[in-house]
Amino acid sequence: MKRTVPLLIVLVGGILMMVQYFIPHQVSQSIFNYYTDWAPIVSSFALILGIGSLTRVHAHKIRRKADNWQYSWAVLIPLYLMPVLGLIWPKSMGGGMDAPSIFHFMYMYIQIPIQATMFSLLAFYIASAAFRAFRAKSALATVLLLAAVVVMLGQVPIGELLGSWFPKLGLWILRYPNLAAKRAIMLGVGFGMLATNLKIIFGVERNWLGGVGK
Amino acid sequence: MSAVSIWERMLNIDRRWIFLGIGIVSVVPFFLRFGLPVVTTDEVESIYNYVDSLGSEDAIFVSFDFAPGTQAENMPMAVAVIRHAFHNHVPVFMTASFPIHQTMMISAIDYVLNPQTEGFYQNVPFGEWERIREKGITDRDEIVAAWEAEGNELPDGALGWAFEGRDYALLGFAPVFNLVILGMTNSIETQYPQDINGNPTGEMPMLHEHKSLREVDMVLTCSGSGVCVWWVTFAREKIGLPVAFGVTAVMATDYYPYIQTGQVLGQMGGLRGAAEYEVMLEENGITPSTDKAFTGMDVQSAAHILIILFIIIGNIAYFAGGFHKKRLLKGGR
Amino acid sequence: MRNCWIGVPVLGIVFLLTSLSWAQQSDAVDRDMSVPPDEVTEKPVADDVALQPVAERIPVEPSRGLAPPGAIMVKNKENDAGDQLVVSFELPADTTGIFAYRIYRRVSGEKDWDLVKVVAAGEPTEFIDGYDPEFPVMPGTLYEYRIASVDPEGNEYFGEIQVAQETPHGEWYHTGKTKVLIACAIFMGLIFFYFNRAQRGVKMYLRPIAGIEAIDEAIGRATEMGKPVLYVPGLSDIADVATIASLTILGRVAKKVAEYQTPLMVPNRDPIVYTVAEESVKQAYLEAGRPDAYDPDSVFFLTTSQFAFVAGVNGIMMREKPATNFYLGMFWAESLLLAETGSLSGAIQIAGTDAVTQLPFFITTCDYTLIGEELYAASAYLGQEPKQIGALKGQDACKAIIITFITAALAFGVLDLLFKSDLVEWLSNFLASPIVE
Amino acid sequence: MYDVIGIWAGAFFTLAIYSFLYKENPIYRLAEHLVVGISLGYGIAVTYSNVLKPRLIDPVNSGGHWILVIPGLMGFLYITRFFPRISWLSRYPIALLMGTSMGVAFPLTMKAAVLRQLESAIIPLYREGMSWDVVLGSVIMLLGTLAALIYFFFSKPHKGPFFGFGSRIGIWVIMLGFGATFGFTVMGRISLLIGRVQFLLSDWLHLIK
Repeated sequence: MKRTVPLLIVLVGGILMMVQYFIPHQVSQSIFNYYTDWAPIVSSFALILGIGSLTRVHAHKIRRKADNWQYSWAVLIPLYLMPVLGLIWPKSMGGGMDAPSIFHFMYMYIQIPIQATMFSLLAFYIASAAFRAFRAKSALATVLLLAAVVVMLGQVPIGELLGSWFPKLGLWILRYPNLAAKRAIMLGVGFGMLATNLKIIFGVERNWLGGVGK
Repeated sequence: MSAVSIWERMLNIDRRWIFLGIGIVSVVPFFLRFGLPVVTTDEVESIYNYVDSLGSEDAIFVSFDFAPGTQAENMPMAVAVIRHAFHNHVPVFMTASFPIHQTMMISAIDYVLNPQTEGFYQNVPFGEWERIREKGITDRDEIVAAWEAEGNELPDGALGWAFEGRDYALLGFAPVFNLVILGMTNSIETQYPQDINGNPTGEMPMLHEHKSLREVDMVLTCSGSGVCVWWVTFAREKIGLPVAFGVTAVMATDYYPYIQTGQVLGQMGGLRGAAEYEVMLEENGITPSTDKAFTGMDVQSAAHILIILFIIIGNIAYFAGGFHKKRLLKGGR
Repeated sequence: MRNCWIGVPVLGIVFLLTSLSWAQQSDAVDRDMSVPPDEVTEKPVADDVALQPVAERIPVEPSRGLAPPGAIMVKNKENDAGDQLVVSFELPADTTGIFAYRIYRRVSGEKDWDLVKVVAAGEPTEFIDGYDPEFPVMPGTLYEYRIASVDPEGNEYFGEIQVAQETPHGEWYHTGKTKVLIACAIFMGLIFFYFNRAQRGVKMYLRPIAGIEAIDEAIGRATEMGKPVLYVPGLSDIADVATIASLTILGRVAKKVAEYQTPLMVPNRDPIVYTVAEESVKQAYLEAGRPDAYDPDSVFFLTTSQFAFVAGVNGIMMREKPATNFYLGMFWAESLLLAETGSLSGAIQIAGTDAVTQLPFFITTCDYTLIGEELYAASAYLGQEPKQIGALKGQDACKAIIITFITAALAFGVLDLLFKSDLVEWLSNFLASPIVE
Repeated sequence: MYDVIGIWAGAFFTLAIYSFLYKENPIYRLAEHLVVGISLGYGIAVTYSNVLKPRLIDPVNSGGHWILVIPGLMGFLYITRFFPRISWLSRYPIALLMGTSMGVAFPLTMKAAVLRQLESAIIPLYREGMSWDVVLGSVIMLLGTLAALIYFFFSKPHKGPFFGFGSRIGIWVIMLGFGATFGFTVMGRISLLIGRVQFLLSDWLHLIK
């Protein structure tokens, strides 16, 4: 029951969906439609596990008065407040999900700016990573460095001032050697994925059940 | 000994100096415009020429398919094309593929209609020119004449009027957007009975003249994700609607094949693509000046140069300090 | 005996080539039947107008009305679920004044007509009905069609009602997918062949991968420094192969960590991945004989939002200062945010992902990087289970097939150049998987 | 008013995140913890209103779609995680998800990652009218793909003229590609920063138009 049934579900489900791909008939289509309808429903329940984990970790911190435990309130309060405000709270008192509402405000003016700013940190990090990594330590590192510099210059107007061949060279590297590398990696990755798919369907790889052994 | 320590210090320079450098070069060009020349490319020129060939009897769609994250790249594209269309009196339908994308749509049209903007268009909300519509005036020149006959005057600095319902319609977001595109190939009004302000689209002159996507001449999808492909699959492949892409720089190479196969009219890739369009608008006197993307390109140039300088400094320090002879630094690849 | 493995891919290629050439023929027939719409645009108009003997049979109305369209042909569409019909009609002899054609459909015997399609004058007269979700075509139903010529004012001039010649029905095999089927069969065959060999105890060589060998060393370093190990199992869900590979490695890492009694932190972005990771780590502590040392807060869920997750992990890195960071699994733009912060905090970092666009950032910021397939291979390396190694061997055999094809393309390319043959084109047509969706 | 307060809040949290570049600090810590809580809370509300309500609750309530109770119950099994004695039940929904998604992925991966890639790898080296850089590119592309594939051979030692030389060329090609991708991405990342700078200078401080 604990291991055999899940492995059986995987086997049957896997083979069913694999065969389904080759059958355009309406019976097979309706199986696929069931899958696309059901999968989001089943997986959305998993969010409860996440809420449970986050709550437990931060409740522990607060109880143990661990380092920075005060900040745990900054996690827990909005975590429970957001769904209440968005779904239950009356609209007349700033509830609901559409603007203007507290829910919308928290999303639009706190979450979105923080996420966008987090994303934009990449501009800084890409510069410092380039500084530290692009050193001609070896022939290989030099290749990496030169390719990066040529493509980088080819992208901006200033590269064109250096010569019209410059952007072209950058584009050439992107279009040919870069594509060759990408294609080889993708082919390798493709085979790896296929093998893993098979290993899971046929129960060779059982890691996802949790635990390495029994 | 002290010479080595200088090189060593340079190699292990505090990262925060690099951060500061990037921070400075990303702010300064906004105040001191260098205006480095941007050379236009075929992919953008083909969009420009196509929009330029349209007139008041045609119509275009501008689809907002990006989130605030890629706003800097996608927004100027949409703004440039909208201003170009307004200049030629081409009606513009605006849609959004997700709720958050609709906020992008609103800020784009706000920017174009805002009197603070250099070269803005004076907004005439749908309700305000109801009398003119009721008289049955549909021709755009006659609408303007009737409106100005009522005593309205174009403010200083405005490039023209923008009649809501005749020059633009804010259709906004509707759920399951790929099916919405499909539905609009039959009728725009059934998919969007109302615009985002609650105005009935059925009463809009531009929807009388352009009932479905078949009667529309182009769609520009400003996209930060794969949504742009929806327009190709559901509109271009189904009814042959010309599609133009406005995509982020990172996506540009991935979508290049669509241009080669002719499925896409043209493509603006990242800030650079938008800057090219702005340059063409300015050169042809459609806008008085270039806009945010062009300034952004100065930042790009400066940042790229700075990063390359950092790399050069790093390498000088590395070799001058003799580190290439030792294996001091961490291993790995 | 050692070289006999090369025979398998060679046999595979022979099989593939013969079966592909067979599939090629059946595809060729397929393609002829469904002419791509773009190519029809001009022809039928000209043809139909030119040779239109049927037109004489159509009674031309004496009034100034338009000529209605001619015969309607309704065919079942191949390779569908029975929810589409291929409809074509003949243009009237005289198309002057016609603005468009409106095609109406109803279930045979019902009263109301649905307008299912408008074809502008000059557009192809063949189309696929049933694409519009508002007016679906039901399998096994008999439909009737009628088509009207429309003038610019919107007046309709109807032709005769035509009962569909065929009812829509679904097929049990998609003839356009034969190549995928053959490729799948060959792949499965190879993998199972090597599973078998491996189980029979045939020893197989694996080349060393630096990143995998460094894992133990990296954990050891954290132990010496008395600092925690951070393990990020990627940001994707459990169905992502990279995540599964990562969870396998997590099991090994956790076992080592348990033996060394080093603290472990595993932040998660997907709730299901979190539960599986938790179970894996718990099990690893049990196997290491230290179930008591397991801290339930060590594996935890953060949030589903990508950059909020990064904000959280970056904060943890700068506060807890782990000595060793593992980033194994699927990563997107956050790869550099994580790895650069980690290097700022002074950790030794081992990364691995199959995301081609993110690999450059891991390569430049991490000490060791598992490139693409190496990540999947890691679980076989660490576990040394015979079946896993057998699967690796099977993958290699498949790569050998690909290499043979590309070598052939190269050789044919040179031959093309010298003798003006079209071998490469033949080969690429040979492989081209038909685009039938 | 709503928007003005919003922009000030947005600016505050933008600067809070940027302060991390200098040093980890209490303001960043606050922003970090808040965004974790808010984003998950938002996720819950959106999952309910975009998935559970329209796909499960509304159809079942309106009657007729009772079959949807099955995935609903399946989903509920996740919750057995909280009860150690029956927690193994939560493997059922995971197994369902795993099996089906692996099965769906198998033929699609074969088509997209293998057949398509192979198909587009096989290109003519020379056609009339091709410029020399395209011809050179095609040759490099074929040889490069070949070499990089050899690098990914696990069951052969990277020695000898074929595997040894091939894999060494392979890693060169891979590094060239990585360098190019790195350089190519810089522009997009700087654009993200420009977006935030525009927000701060224009929307918040009104210093630039």
